[in-house]
Amino acid sequence: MQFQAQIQIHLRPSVLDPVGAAVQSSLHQLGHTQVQQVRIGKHIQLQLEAPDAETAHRQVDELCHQLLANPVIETYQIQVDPIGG
Amino acid sequence: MQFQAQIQIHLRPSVLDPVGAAVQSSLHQLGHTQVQQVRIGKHIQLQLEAPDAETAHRQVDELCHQLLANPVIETYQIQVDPIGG
Amino acid sequence: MAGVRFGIVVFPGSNCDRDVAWVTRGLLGCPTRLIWHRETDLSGLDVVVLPGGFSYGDYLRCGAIARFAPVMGSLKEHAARGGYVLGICNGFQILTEAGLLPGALVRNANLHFICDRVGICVERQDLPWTSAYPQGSTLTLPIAHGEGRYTCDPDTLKQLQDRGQIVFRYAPVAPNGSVDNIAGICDPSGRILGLMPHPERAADPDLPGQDGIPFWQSILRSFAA
Amino acid sequence: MYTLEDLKAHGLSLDEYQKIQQQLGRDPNPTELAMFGVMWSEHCCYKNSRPLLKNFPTTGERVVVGPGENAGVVDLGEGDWLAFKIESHNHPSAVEPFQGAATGVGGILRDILTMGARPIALLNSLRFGPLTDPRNRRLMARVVEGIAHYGNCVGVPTVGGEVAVDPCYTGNPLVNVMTLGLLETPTVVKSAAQGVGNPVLYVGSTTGRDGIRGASFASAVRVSETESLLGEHCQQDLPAVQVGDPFLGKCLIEACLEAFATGAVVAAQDMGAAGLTCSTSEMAAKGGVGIRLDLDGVPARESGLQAWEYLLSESQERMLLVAQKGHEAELIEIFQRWGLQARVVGEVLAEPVVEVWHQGSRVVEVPARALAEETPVYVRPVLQEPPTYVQEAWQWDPATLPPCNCRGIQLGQEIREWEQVLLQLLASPTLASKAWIYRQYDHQVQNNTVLWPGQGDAAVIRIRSQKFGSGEVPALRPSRKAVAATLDGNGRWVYLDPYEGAKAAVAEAARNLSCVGADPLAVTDNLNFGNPENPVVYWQLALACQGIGDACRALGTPVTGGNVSLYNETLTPTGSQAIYPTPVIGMVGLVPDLQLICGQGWQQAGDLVYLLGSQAPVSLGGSEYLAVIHQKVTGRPAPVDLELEKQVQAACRHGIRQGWVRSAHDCSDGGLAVALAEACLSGSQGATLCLP
Repeated sequence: MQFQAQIQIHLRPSVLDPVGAAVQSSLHQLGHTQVQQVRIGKHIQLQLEAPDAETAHRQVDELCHQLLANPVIETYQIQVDPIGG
Repeated sequence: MQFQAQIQIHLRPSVLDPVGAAVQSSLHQLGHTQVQQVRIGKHIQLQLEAPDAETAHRQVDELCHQLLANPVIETYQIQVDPIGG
Repeated sequence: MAGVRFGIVVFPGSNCDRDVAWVTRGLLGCPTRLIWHRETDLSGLDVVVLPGGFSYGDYLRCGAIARFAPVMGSLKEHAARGGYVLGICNGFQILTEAGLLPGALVRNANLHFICDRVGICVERQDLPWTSAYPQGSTLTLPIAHGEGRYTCDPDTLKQLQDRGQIVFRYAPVAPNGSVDNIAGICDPSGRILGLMPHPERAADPDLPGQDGIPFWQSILRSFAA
Repeated sequence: MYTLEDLKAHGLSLDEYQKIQQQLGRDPNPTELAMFGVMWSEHCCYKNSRPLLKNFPTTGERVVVGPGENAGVVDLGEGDWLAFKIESHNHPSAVEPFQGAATGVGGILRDILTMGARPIALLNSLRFGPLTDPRNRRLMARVVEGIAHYGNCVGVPTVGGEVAVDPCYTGNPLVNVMTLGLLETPTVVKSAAQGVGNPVLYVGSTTGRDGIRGASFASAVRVSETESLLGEHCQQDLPAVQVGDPFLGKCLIEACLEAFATGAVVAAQDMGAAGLTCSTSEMAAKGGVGIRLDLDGVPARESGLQAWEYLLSESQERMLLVAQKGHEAELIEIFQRWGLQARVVGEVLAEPVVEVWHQGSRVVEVPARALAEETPVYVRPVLQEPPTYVQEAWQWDPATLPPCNCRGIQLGQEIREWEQVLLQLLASPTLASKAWIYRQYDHQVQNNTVLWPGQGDAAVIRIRSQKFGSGEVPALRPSRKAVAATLDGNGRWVYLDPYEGAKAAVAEAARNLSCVGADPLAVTDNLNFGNPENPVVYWQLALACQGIGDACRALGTPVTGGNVSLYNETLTPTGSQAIYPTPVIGMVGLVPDLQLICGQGWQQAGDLVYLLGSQAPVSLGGSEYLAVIHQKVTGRPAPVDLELEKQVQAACRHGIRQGWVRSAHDCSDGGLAVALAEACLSGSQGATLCLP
């Protein structure tokens, strides 16, 4: 079965996120002062072949741990959905 | 009311995504040949104050068009959820 | 051609491989080999250098993909059998991604690429990399990076401090926001060094800036003894 | 067969269409029409400017390759050949500053690479609207980041250039990039296809729909229309701006140099503006042969590309090579080792035509010369009298300036001391320090940078072969030889007096080289002008070209090539207005011994300060002082005395080589006061002076 995986990768809260801070300050300069807690991370989309959702999720988790995320500085969330019927 | 917004920004399909291609070939070299269509983009999280979900969504859309995304080469999707009760 | 035998790894995207070869072969006259990232034979080499550059375009994270290159397996064996490993700039990033050195290098706090000459102080003189530097000397070395901010969790930082693994610090302050002004660290054995400054860009009598010369002399001295 | 609207969409006039019909003996099919549209754009064939470039001197004892190839080449002696050229990416940078500037760097690097040279240095000349406008600030920041991104990642040091700010560039920034390269092949790799039956090799990145109409888009469309054009493109998901990948760019440099070293590459050309169409037709026309292309062999990044999309796509990091028959496999292996596409996509024909096949049928058959050489040329009349704005400016009398004395000048109610005036000048964006910009450029990679940006009037790069690859490193010879390079332009001066202003730009470039101790050798120029159909703009272009020609002849610095960018206009409430006519001069010079050079900062207390050429005529016309302090752009700048210029420069170079001169700096923007201040700042030392 084909699955569509969406992975969100963000810096650990303990690690300074200068990009998020810079984007927040420029949003404020543009008058959007109601915006807070801006954090910028990576969004990875991929498709993969797997017998069932549970295996697909486990495989994507392994990809993240092995390459896509660096556990020293990043955390990740995975969402896996079947494609088509 | 406080809302949590999640924004996914990706390069337009017609624009070269060198990062996605490079990551996909490395995954294949690591044996994960069942992975296809890898695309890397940005994931932005922010909180904002707004009277209701509909206005919040509209404001976030404006932020994206004005600063967060580059309409020339990128597309974006928005998800807005209320925080707390 | 006596002297130390250097191997310099070349990844697609490495930029400073020839720069290091100019110093080790051109200026120091040491036998030097450029090693393609697919090769696995590092036998007969004393020091293996991971040079600066943008290995694999630094896609995803600096050094994230390079660490899976075939040569990296042999590099770990080389280190295990007592060989010296030097990671400069992108090389340092690859060593942290590969787990040969702790912590990580992330985006500069000012969000800009910085190419400049900065103050560096030598924290330890009893290493093969620093023995030719007088005690507590402050030097000026070139840096050129966009993701050079060293970061690690508090426990790792304490370990680095307690075990004397911090070899170079930016002085007076880090231009990129590195924790504890860290510019270069080594593994507990002292044989694996990673640093963001470029000693190979300050080792040529014909070019301005020579504070990198003692760095290379230290390496020759440690093998001559 | 086609409406006027169709032709206009391709940037073609009716009589240009009729010329196509004559050359084909029939109507062109839609794909052929699209090819003519891009190849006959100003950007590709210089139809409006070519006649004016004829009076440039292009030969000299050191000139190995002059105009007509992908880059000029000069001989530095002992077999060291230097390729160099300048290119502009003004319109793409107005629309998408980061990618526009980045792909500008990528394109000029490939023009140098295709000659068989390793790029060894990058310089850039940038012009923006006032930084009081946040849009201009963001444009400048993104252009600088784009240049840094590509240059740093590809491992070529960015070592010099200039940045200026003026209201006339609002909405139409100028992004000119120059590259120097050291030849690694025994002879220059030419772009002329040779050898009937030889395979044509496509190497580099895949082809997509990005950047389509880049060439004609750069020529025929003003910025506002660009946005609408882009807007319309946006909906069709068809970005008119190319996206570059410096990582592939670096791999292409290494792979191409390895391929050239085999000697099996007969001809090479970068796929820049107009992509496959331009490279195929130019390579065929220059070789007097034909090329058959089969688009099915072109590696595509998207599915369903039509023939015209393959042919017009301006995807980046792609080259077209002609290989010696039988050696293609050997070359393909090199490119694939570097992770690049490499496929045979056609062959050289005896009959001088460009023949293109797609999905089994022939979609294009056009004489190569018709596309690439028999292009329209427009010789327009040149105004006999200077336009009114110039005549009025030349009447300006300095006596009309407010009264002043040795303490200061009266501005409005208050007396502003001269110290304040100098500080105000030094704070103006065009004169202020650019350290925050060049600090973002890696200017030390390749370990040959002798003078860092900001240290001297020109960049100085050591000439040292880096021709070795994987495996044991051979013995490396030390080298004391270096090359100096500079980029200089002055829009305001050329606006007020095109002939003298253009002469002054060439003179200043030579002066900057002499101030570091280098012998000026040759020039590459980038002409940034408005719409040539406007008689005033054409007058500016014609006189500026005369000035460049005369100055290059007098100073012995022939022009070996360059680039023309027209239709540079900025939108004003009353319609569009041309930018200042801005010729940017890139000049290279030889430093026989890199120990005998100097920077601009004072060196030791007690040294004497000399003003060379003090008898030259002075004028406040077109000065930074008038513009910044009095908000006036007027007056007639002092004419340039080229003979005096040669004497002053020769004396300066001789003094440096004897070791008498410890620092040298030229008087240019801001005049003597600013030059002295810069020498103090650079050397962190003061000076006391009394003028004769």
